[in-house]
Amino acid sequence: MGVPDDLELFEQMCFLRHFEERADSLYRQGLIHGPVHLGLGQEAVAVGAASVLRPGDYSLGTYRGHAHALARGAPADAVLAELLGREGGICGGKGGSMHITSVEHGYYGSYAIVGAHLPVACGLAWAARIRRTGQVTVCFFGDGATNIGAFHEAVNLAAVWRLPVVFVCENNWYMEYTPIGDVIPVALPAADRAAAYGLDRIVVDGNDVAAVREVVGDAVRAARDGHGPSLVEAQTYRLKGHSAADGGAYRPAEEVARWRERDPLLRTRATLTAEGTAAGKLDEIDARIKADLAELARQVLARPAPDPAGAWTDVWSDGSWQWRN
Amino acid sequence: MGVPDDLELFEQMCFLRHFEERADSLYRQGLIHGPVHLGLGQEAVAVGAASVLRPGDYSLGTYRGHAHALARGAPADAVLAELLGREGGICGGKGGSMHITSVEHGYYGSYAIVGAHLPVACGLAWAARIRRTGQVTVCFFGDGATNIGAFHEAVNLAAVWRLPVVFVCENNWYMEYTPIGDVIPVALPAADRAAAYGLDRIVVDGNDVAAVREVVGDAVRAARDGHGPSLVEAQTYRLKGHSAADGGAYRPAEEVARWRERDPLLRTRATLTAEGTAAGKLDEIDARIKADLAELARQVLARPAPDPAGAWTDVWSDGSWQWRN
Amino acid sequence: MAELTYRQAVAAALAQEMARDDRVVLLGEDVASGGVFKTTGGLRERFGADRVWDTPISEQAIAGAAMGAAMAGLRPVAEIMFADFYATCWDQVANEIAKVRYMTGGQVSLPLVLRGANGSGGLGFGSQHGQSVENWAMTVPGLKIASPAGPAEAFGLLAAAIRDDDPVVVFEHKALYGRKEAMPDTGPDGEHVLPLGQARTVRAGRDVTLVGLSITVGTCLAAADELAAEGIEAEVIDLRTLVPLDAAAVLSSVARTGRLVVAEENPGQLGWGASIAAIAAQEAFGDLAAPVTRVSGGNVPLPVAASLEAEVDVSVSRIAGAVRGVLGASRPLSSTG
Amino acid sequence: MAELTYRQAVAAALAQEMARDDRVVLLGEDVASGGVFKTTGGLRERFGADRVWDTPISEQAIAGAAMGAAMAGLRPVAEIMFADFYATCWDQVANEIAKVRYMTGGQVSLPLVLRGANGSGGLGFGSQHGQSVENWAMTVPGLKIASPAGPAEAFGLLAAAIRDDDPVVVFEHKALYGRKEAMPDTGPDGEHVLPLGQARTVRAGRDVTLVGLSITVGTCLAAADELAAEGIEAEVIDLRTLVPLDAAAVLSSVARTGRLVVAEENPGQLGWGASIAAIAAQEAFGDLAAPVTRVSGGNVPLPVAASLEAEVDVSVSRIAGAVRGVLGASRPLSSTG
Ligand SMILES: Cc1ncc(C[n+]2csc(CCOP(=O)(O)OP(=O)(O)O)c2C)c(N)n1
Ligand SMILES: Cc1ncc(C[n+]2csc(CCOP(=O)(O)OP(=O)(O)O)c2C)c(N)n1
Ligand SMILES: [Mg+2]
Ligand SMILES: [Mg+2]
Repeated sequence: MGVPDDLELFEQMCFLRHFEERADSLYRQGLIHGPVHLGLGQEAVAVGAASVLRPGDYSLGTYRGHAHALARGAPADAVLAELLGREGGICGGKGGSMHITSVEHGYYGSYAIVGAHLPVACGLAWAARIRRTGQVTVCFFGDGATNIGAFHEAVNLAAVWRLPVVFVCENNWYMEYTPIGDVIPVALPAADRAAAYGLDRIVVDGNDVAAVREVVGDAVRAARDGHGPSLVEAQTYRLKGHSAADGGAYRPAEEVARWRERDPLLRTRATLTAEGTAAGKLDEIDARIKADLAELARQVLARPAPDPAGAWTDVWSDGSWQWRN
Repeated sequence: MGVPDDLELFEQMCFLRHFEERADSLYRQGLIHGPVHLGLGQEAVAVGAASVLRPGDYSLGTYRGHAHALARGAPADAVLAELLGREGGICGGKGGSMHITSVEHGYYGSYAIVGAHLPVACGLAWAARIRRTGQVTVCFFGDGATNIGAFHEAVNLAAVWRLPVVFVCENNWYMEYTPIGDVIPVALPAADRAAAYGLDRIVVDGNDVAAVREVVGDAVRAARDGHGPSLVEAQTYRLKGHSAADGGAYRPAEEVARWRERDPLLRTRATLTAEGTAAGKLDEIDARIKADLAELARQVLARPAPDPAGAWTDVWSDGSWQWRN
Repeated sequence: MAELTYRQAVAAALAQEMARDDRVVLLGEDVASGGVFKTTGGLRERFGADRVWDTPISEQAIAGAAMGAAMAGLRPVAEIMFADFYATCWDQVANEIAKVRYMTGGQVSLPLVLRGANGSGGLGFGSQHGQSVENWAMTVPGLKIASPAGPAEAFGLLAAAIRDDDPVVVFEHKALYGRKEAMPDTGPDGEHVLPLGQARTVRAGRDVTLVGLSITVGTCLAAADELAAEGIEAEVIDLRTLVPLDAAAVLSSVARTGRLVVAEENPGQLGWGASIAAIAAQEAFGDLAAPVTRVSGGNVPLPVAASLEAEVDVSVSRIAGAVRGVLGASRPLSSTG
Repeated sequence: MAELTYRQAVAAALAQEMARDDRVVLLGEDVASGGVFKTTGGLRERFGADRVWDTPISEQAIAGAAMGAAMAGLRPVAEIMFADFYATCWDQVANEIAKVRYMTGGQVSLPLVLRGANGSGGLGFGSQHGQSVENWAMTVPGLKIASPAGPAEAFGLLAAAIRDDDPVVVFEHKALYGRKEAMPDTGPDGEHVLPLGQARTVRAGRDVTLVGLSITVGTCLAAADELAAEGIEAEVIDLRTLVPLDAAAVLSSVARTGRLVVAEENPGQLGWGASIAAIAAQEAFGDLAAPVTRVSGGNVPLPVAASLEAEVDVSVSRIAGAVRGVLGASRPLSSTG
């Protein structure tokens, strides 16, 4: 299996973009029950990182995890059904937008409590190390997560045990409404902490999908080859608010404008056209994906809600929920 | 109030040494209910740091905290009564060896859960900062504590809020039975993490009381002057096991022997005699303190056990324990 | 006083207490800009940066800083955004804050408040943002626990919590933040403050005692309305605080009605309702004419899809059904009291 | 099988399961050198460094690593040295481990065990190392909970926990580690393994049902001996596991005795005993001849001095006293069953 080329990466990013734009509009129509956190503008991280993973590798993300699940191959209809509370949701309607998981595709979950999944990533990587399977674990999280204890314990354990795990911090410069610079005592939330765990300082332009592919690719290779963990800081920006309910008004307009210019899709489009791909072809891809997702949304919305009986399954491995006789 | 001179520091260390030797022997006689953790060999850290604090300053320590309480002036009889479960215990028998507190002397407690008191130290320092009182907080903890999440969250918050707090890591090279080098990915548990919080790398010989006085003194002054927190690594060694119940057999004999030569009491004694103090005078001090503590132990042992009714006080501020009518 | 929403009541109580006592300081994530539930809006502007502090995402540091500041004599109010996140600082809450006064033999006081958004209420927040976790707090001696059922309660109980010299955990219900009602003046100088440890009878009735807390008080009232149409008169009690617990109010009601149904949003496996039921089974045994019955949140982690969530949340029909069951299973009262 | 102490039984159960299934791996602080309670002695030497892993002091990382490894198909056993320390990783335990199967719609299994030293038992460990915290775990759906009362139980329940496909928290009692007894063979091939969710009647009696768990089973037995001398025949039930709970065993005993006393070491404010009492008050109401009575650990953080500790710990005399009270307060059975 080869590493995907720029056009494939473009197409994937396009897909994530339109998926999330669609989710945003469904949310605004009141069709999504519960909160939704969009990764619009951060697609290059998910796509670039996923492009260097093999089937069987593990990845994990946050409540802002649609892109990470889809980039590993989670079926869009099942993810959308999960968001919309329809039959066939990827977690049966029990996870919702914040808890997308697709074990079949190696995506071991989106986690809604900041930092909580970094220790879990250690465990997946630990299993791979014990069994010498060569599987690598990639764990995505935000800049704000670098301040919580679980981050520290997990990166430290990974370094002590030399685990095959790559921690990817998506530094989008905000934790909810607060600029990250207000709540860290260093310049860069992840990179400036790496040395505390004996790790290299790695920074990558998170809006440049090719750069992410290369830098995360190196880290994944190192992990696979037994050289232990890495901590990568991918610098990016979310184009919308913290959640779909947030307008993001606390951000200076010039800042948003500056980052709009660095939109990862525009960047890759520019690379591709410079390399000779016709702009029309890219437009076509874009239009096709957009239409496909509109159609998909229609189909999923036509499904019924999950059977209430499903609320009572999956607590225990025998399928039941009973805790007593 | 001047900073104490070397002879005073020697005398204080002698006091801690004999206090803990006495506690060790009482434990061996089965006279102490519950665990006891001795700081034998680490006296220079407690004494050197306390020597630069003012009344009103705050300090906090761990379950290995007898020395830190006594160094601030906590009355030895009340501490001993707490250990022995006799009337007049400094916490009324509700704390025991692991939870010595003497608010009157600015010692805001020994904490038995690793790392838990670092956030609390932030709070004391935060109050001082808000009220601009010039009070400084000094928080002692072990090398092993640098791996727990609370350490990270606390040092980080202190740096972000520029709190007047000095974190003093007593690196005695072991977390219980495990050499610290086995469970950290850097060479020095605290010093190699300081940069992650934008702090200076500060290492001091923790068996040299004068050096501790100087280095912690600088950090305390900086905190008092509004320059924010410091993280100091004081390198030392515990001469006995992790707790009084542990023989410490996991440590190489040569290692123990090497550190015995660096015993802080021997070091200060050497300094003092080199400066002209008669060895006989030092021996006299030593013998007097030893005898005083033997006598104190006899007195405290003669006291009755605390009245059982005391188990039902101090849950709430009105003195009661009732949670319902 | 004016009509306020529950969230405005929280902000107004904070403002009242901050104006009254300059030792009251706030800390938490995003609190300076008003908080994600908009419960701290305007406070930084009004009281200044020394009174309202934004923190990193560091719940242990938040809870610990509150503890340390309280020991030093301030009266901090820490926001833990979602009550589910108490798990990330449970050591500070359960092992330190709850115990330090006792462990030190009374040397320190902790006049602090932890507050945040609790509960499901059908908003789709799921298992990690939608739990009701009063039961976590109730397992730990040394914490007071308030859980307001409406705007006036939210105001008065929070004000009381801030004035109390012990640590109080206030569980605000996220599904109630939008509810509006008029604030009665209850204190001197027109201040609004309620006692901790005093339940409130929100509806009188002779046939059965319904005990609720927070969001289930409203559910109990709606069930009582439904039952009234059938000629069943339910008495509804809002506990307001779990610790201190006004057990006497429950017991005296049960002495009159002979029947008890407890409605709790937390899972029943070990919910606070078990404690109420156990007290009644022990102390009101002679008064009981029917089995003590509990209606609890589903004993599952909370699902998100609306159809599933409705299935497990406490509902009017489940409470009303429980009451009908209790009345059907009743025997004649054994005592004449 | 040989006579083993409780701590040896733990080590032997680990060895039995590690030999049987190479997916079983251990992690925790100091476990490689045998553990501070000497429950993992010799396992690193016997099974190798890939099966027994020392960790830094990082309970969140320990619990999380266990979870991740379990998702990947291993069967990790994590030692959390003192059960009080679950507070430092409560988010991993209560919000992640307990819920992830459900939240993912059953996509993952978590065959993992968390185990550690729980309880007071008069050893002077105080409020941060001596608590009984089964009640913490019982507030959270999705965790199985075992609490062995003796060496044979410690062996058999731990083996069962390791074989179970769901997360199990095993509370070992630190005051029982030194107790010794013979191990019966209960499984095929001479293995020792007990079912989860099956209570054990340790003494039969007609007058009152005493329900205990872990250390209080022995206290109940001692109380039963004392009462027998007065002609009172107490039935003693060891619950063994709180989840799954063998409520049927309790209910059927109460159906015969008409009286229930529950003895729990955790504080009563919201202890597991409340759940048992509430179940009886609801489902055995017609069988009860007397108030359901609970004997709980003092509702205070645990003191250290021996005289204070003895005052708050559950004791034989408090249990026996409760039984006498229950018998005194009894009315004739209302049913003929
Ligand atoms: C432990 C915890 N504290 C607080 C929150 C609430 N919260 C959700 S997202 C978020 C900000 C996270 O910022 P960052 O890590 O930078 O990720 P981003 O949202 O920018 O992707 C916060 C505070 C949470 N989910 N978990
Ligand atoms: C959260 C937590 N985990 C584990 C323990 C058990 N424990 C007590 S002391 C200790 C070692 C601490 O080592 P270090 O921080 O170096 O301090 P030292 O004992 O050497 O002074 C451990 C693991 C604890 N008390 N708290
Ligand atoms: Mg961010
Ligand atoms: Mg150490």
